[in-house]
Amino acid sequence: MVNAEVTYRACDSEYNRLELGSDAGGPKQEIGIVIDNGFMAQTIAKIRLSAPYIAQNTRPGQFVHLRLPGLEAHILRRPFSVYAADARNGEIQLLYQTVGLGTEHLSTLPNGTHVDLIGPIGRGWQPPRDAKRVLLVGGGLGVAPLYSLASTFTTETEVHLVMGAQSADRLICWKPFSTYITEPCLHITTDDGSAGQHCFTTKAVKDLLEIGAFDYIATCGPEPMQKSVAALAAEHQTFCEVSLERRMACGIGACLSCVVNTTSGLQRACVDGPVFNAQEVIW
Amino acid sequence: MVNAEVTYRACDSEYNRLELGSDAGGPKQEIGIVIDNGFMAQTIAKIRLSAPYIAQNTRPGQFVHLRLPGLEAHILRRPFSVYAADARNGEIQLLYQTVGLGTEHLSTLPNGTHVDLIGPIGRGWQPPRDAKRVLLVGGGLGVAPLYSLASTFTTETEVHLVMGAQSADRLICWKPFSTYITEPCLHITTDDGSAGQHCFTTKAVKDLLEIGAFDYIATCGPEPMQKSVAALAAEHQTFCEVSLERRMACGIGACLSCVVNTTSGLQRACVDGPVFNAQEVIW
Amino acid sequence: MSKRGLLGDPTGHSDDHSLGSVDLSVNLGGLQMRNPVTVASGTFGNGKQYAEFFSLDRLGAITTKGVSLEPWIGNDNPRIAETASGMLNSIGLQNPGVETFISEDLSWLTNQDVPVIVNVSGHSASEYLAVIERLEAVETIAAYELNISCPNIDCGGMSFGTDHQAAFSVTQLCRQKTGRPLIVKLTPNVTDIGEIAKAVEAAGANAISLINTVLGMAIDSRRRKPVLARKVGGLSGPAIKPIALRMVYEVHQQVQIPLLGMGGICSAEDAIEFMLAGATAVAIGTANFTNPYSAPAVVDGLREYCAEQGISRITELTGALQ
Amino acid sequence: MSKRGLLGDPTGHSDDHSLGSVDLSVNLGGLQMRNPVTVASGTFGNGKQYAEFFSLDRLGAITTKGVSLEPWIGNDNPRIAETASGMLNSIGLQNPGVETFISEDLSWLTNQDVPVIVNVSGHSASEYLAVIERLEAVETIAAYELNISCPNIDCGGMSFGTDHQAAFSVTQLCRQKTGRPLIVKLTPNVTDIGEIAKAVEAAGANAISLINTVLGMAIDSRRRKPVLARKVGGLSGPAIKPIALRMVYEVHQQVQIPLLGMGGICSAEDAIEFMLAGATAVAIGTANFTNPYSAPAVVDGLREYCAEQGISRITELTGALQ
Ligand SMILES: Cc1cc2nc3c(=O)[nH]c(=O)nc-3n(C[C@H](O)[C@H](O)[C@H](O)COP(=O)(O)OP(=O)(O)OC[C@H]3O[C@@H](n4cnc5c(N)ncnc54)[C@H](O)[C@@H]3O)c2cc1C
Ligand SMILES: Cc1cc2nc3c(=O)[nH]c(=O)nc-3n(C[C@H](O)[C@H](O)[C@H](O)COP(=O)(O)OP(=O)(O)OC[C@H]3O[C@@H](n4cnc5c(N)ncnc54)[C@H](O)[C@@H]3O)c2cc1C
Ligand SMILES: Cc1cc2nc3c(=O)[nH]c(=O)nc-3n(C[C@H](O)[C@H](O)[C@H](O)COP(=O)(O)O)c2cc1C
Ligand SMILES: Cc1cc2nc3c(=O)[nH]c(=O)nc-3n(C[C@H](O)[C@H](O)[C@H](O)COP(=O)(O)O)c2cc1C
Ligand code: FES
Ligand code: FES
Repeated sequence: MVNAEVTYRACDSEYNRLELGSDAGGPKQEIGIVIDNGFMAQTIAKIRLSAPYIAQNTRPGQFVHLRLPGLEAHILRRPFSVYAADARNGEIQLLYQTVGLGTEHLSTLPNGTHVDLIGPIGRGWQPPRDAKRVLLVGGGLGVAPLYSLASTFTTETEVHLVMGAQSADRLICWKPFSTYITEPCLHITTDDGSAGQHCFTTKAVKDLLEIGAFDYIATCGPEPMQKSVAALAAEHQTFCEVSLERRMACGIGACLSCVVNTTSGLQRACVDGPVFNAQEVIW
Repeated sequence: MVNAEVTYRACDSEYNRLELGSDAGGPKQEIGIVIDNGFMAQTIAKIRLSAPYIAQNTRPGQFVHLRLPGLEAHILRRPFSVYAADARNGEIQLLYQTVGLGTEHLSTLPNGTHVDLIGPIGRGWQPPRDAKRVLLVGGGLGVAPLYSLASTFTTETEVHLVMGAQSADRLICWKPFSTYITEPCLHITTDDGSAGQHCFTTKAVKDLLEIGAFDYIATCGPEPMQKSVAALAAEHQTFCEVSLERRMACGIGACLSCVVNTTSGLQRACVDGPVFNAQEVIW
Repeated sequence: MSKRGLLGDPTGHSDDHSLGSVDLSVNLGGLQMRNPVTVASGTFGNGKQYAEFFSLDRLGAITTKGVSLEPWIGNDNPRIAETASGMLNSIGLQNPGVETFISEDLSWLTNQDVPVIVNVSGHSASEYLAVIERLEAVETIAAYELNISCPNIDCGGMSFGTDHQAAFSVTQLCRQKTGRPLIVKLTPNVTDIGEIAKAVEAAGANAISLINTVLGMAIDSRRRKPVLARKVGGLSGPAIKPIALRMVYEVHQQVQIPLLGMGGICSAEDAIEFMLAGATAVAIGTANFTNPYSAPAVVDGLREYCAEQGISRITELTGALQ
Repeated sequence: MSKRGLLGDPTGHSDDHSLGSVDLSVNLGGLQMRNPVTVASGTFGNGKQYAEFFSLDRLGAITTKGVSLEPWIGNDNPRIAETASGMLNSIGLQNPGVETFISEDLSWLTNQDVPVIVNVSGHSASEYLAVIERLEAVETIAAYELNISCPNIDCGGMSFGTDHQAAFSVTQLCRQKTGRPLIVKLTPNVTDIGEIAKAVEAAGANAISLINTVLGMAIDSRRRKPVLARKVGGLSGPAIKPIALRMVYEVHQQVQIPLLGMGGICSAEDAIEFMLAGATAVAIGTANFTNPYSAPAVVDGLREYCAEQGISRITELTGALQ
């Protein structure tokens, strides 16, 4: 594991106490309290929770396993990447898309609701410590775990973000990213051309890779997209990490419901991932 | 069926549009809205709901079949007697005891919650139209369906109420009854003597029956108590009605889960009851 | 569950004309239904109670509660228990016997402009036969559903459904008595449902109903007693949907005759899952208790799903699992 | 579920001294347990993961995930699906094989001051035997649980558990190899669980585990596909509790050996229901996923229940249904 020592940007209030890849506190059960919850776009919402332990121990790329309060017949927890964590005020934020009954119910939780969380879980992003030029590629909600990753780079690193969605109304707000990423490094694509470039994210990635070399690529989003990005990275001999989604029961490495086929055998997305070295994944 | 024509007391704001035993509107599904909900005693709570159709059509002794909102794994409705119904403002009241998860959850519902009701259901009380002296006997929550019954008698009828509980802190508030029942006709008993007479309700009933004759006895509460009251009534050749509780699935007469053994065969507590002629019940 | 049902105001048909072009009709082994939705035997009384909530002609068929030759008094109380996402029942096929059934229930039901499937019970093969013989005299019956799967009576019932030879012979005997569509209802409480299904198909059944309830039990830990007077009962409701879907899927691969799927169906999505697994029609059971409008809401939802997904004939869905 | 578990702060044992006098220990066919609570195979990894949440010595025993002779890769993804009050899994007994299991998992686990029940799988009787032979060389194993009931592998597994003769012979062969307590785990997917139970008892099993998962299926109505890659899987969780209770109750009446009850247990009340039905000990499975503190919370709850009800030895509860 690369143990990156990073000096933080002045403006970076989040993750200021966290170290990439360090052995911060492991997963614990924590009852979070909803501070704020609401839609940002068509089917995309953000929930802010007070959860001090998780806020203080989360590394970028990790996730929480959330029990849906008040849905007693839904016995499984739901995994969500930690979008942002503020160690000082003990808050975390999750970005989520309403795709089913669980996430729809999540979007109705009023402030003050107690939410049973387990976190932080998983192997986070492991960018090389000396990366000078990095590329983050997020499709749809896949940008969620990239925001906190973006925050960890120093000003010496040139951070690019390709951010895609089906259409403008499903695009995650890119504004928060501008804290860490300068305008020309922000590349927006939509499948229907309603915002940014009219193409898939992979096309934008391809173009960027052809223009200049990167030391690191991190991607999250639909698996076919991640696979294509991984292939492009391989083509350009660039170290690339992917963040894979699997249906998860336990979320802590016990049940083997979430396995990913890798060159070193079956790995568990929850604890051996969700971030994997792209070249080790057997798609 | 006795079709009682009653003239109502001046002070009777509830049930003023209802006729005992008349063919008022049958059961419908109605979404009630919680107006007020809270504990009155140890484990006894009262919920007030806006439900105009049910409020206008309920006859004393009928019940509603309530779907527990937000308890998705609890698929069965819960039956509750209508304690009071105000046809004019479209409100009903239920008295309930927290005995299990469903009723405990019910006690947490905030004002404004939508509650799926089916009602009014069942055969209500059928007192003889010319009853001069009637005795109501309620054990525990069994007083719930007796309040609206009490309200239907004219001032020409002498209405007695025997009201029992295990202890003072489980006693339903008798104050509302004083609108319809004068103090000397109110007989309170507790099993432990912490309020009223230190005896079971049946003892009080026995004493009353020995002192003077009644034209009608209506009882609700634990089944052994109802059985004893029925036996005393039979001894004194008094017309007696009981209100029986059974586990109910459909609540509308379709599933046969709630049967009561009677001299005319198996009857459904939900639609053939819950009020039965005591002499017809095979205990 | 359609919003309409939840708001307690599901008046009349879904009259959205953009949905008009979807053909919902199905043929269940000779029984022509205007849509694939019926109700599960024993959960709908004989229709009268639910007719207070909606017009029964909105459904594809009505299935009556089980009827036997003589009156049956059923089991002692308590007869039901709630379980997680389900319920147990041990009604025990209480019914007034075939004569009273014909004179009281059937005569009303056959005026409702909806095909009637009569669910038939017996303690012995000869009782099943006697009921069918008697019912043959009634013109208005659309089909029979042979219940060889009730877990709630001591002899008969389930014992026919757990042995493929017994299932074969009772089906064959009934087959010889009637030209009407004969649906045989199977129990899930078996090691190999396919074996039983093939037996009743070979015996001449026109369709198979799947599933009856799953044997279960509930215990009151405080009182240290079984909740049901009969101790064990039949589990139904959403909890058993995965079991039912698996059996429909498995049987669909092993027989040619159409299937009537049931077990925990609450919504149109549930119904579609059963059709994809191989059901031609579906029955709504326990969901009626939770929401009396469940069955017509499923019909409306099926129409919407088909319109949305560009399906012109709902029969396309049967077995269309990818 | 104890409040403590819900609040994520269940530190250490319940140290209320008024509860101290309750004797929670049980003997499961020769396996001495300090309390009747173990975990269900496959739901608890090999303990390490949950040891981050609580000390494993709070439980009566730990049951490992299924181990086979060679490494098994299990089934394709998706391997799980959520259902109403339950879940389906088709993990397919993925495991690294008995050698790696011994060197990696077992060596850690046997230092946790808790008896270890090793769950054994095989495709054939000789594979079961080979695993047991290898495990006999390891001193720290407290008991074996023979899984003849997994619905998630094609040959072997469940096929032994659905046929009483096969169940008898595999049990007998294993019995001849070991003097350790031998628990045989049965599948609920059978017509007559009592018949299988009697067969394994006759073959020398010291105890019986009931139940493994119920065969089920989930379908995605939009994508028109099964949710699981393997299409069918095993249903577990609260949904199946009534089925499990019924089987424990039935088997308890037919065999003399003790039972390890499981299927949907989430709380101490659930555990007591299983004991009343006839279980000597219980296992917590799917509930671990919902709440990682489920198992110790059940232990605490059992202690409280006994104290409340004036029960001095928990063994009094076994089969104490009225
Ligand atoms: C490590 C990880 C991080 C994630 N981060 C985010 C995030 O930041 N924002 C976000 O919106 N979503 C995220 N997801 C996906 C999210 O977990 C699902 O969208 C959510 O569980 C859907 O729940 P539901 O009840 O609405 O859907 P349903 O379809 O009703 O869920 C049914 C079951 O399927 C599982 N499931 C459904 N979709 C997915 C999925 N895509 N991945 C894994 N399991 C799924 C559910 O957990 C549940 O067990 C993440 C998934 C993983 C594995
Ligand atoms: C006609 C009728 C009128 C009633 N009126 C009232 C009333 O006015 N106030 C009041 O407090 N209670 C009343 N009850 C009892 C009330 O329905 C139960 O207390 C309630 O259903 C318990 O639900 P639970 O989820 O808290 O308990 P649980 O024990 O968890 O319920 C489990 C199941 O058992 C059923 N059940 C439990 N107790 C009873 C019972 N005593 N009678 C029938 N079914 C039961 C539930 O409906 C449910 O299906 C009435 C019952 C009937 C049949
Ligand atoms: C209260 C009740 C009574 C039932 N009575 C019968 C019956 O008389 N005949 C029959 O074949 N099935 C009977 N069943 C089984 C149902 O028809 C159906 O097969 C089963 O409940 C599964 O469907 P569900 O989960 O939608 O309820 C009954 C079920 C319930 C819940
Ligand atoms: C994810 C998962 C994996 C399982 N793996 C095994 C296994 O390896 N061996 C086994 O005998 N049972 C296995 N089971 C079955 C459980 O041990 C248990 O019998 C079943 O889940 C019922 O209990 P529950 O409802 O409490 O989960 C597994 C169950 C689940 C949910
Ligand atoms: S979710 Fe259980 S091992 Fe990953
Ligand atoms: S509750 Fe269904 S008939 Fe009475």
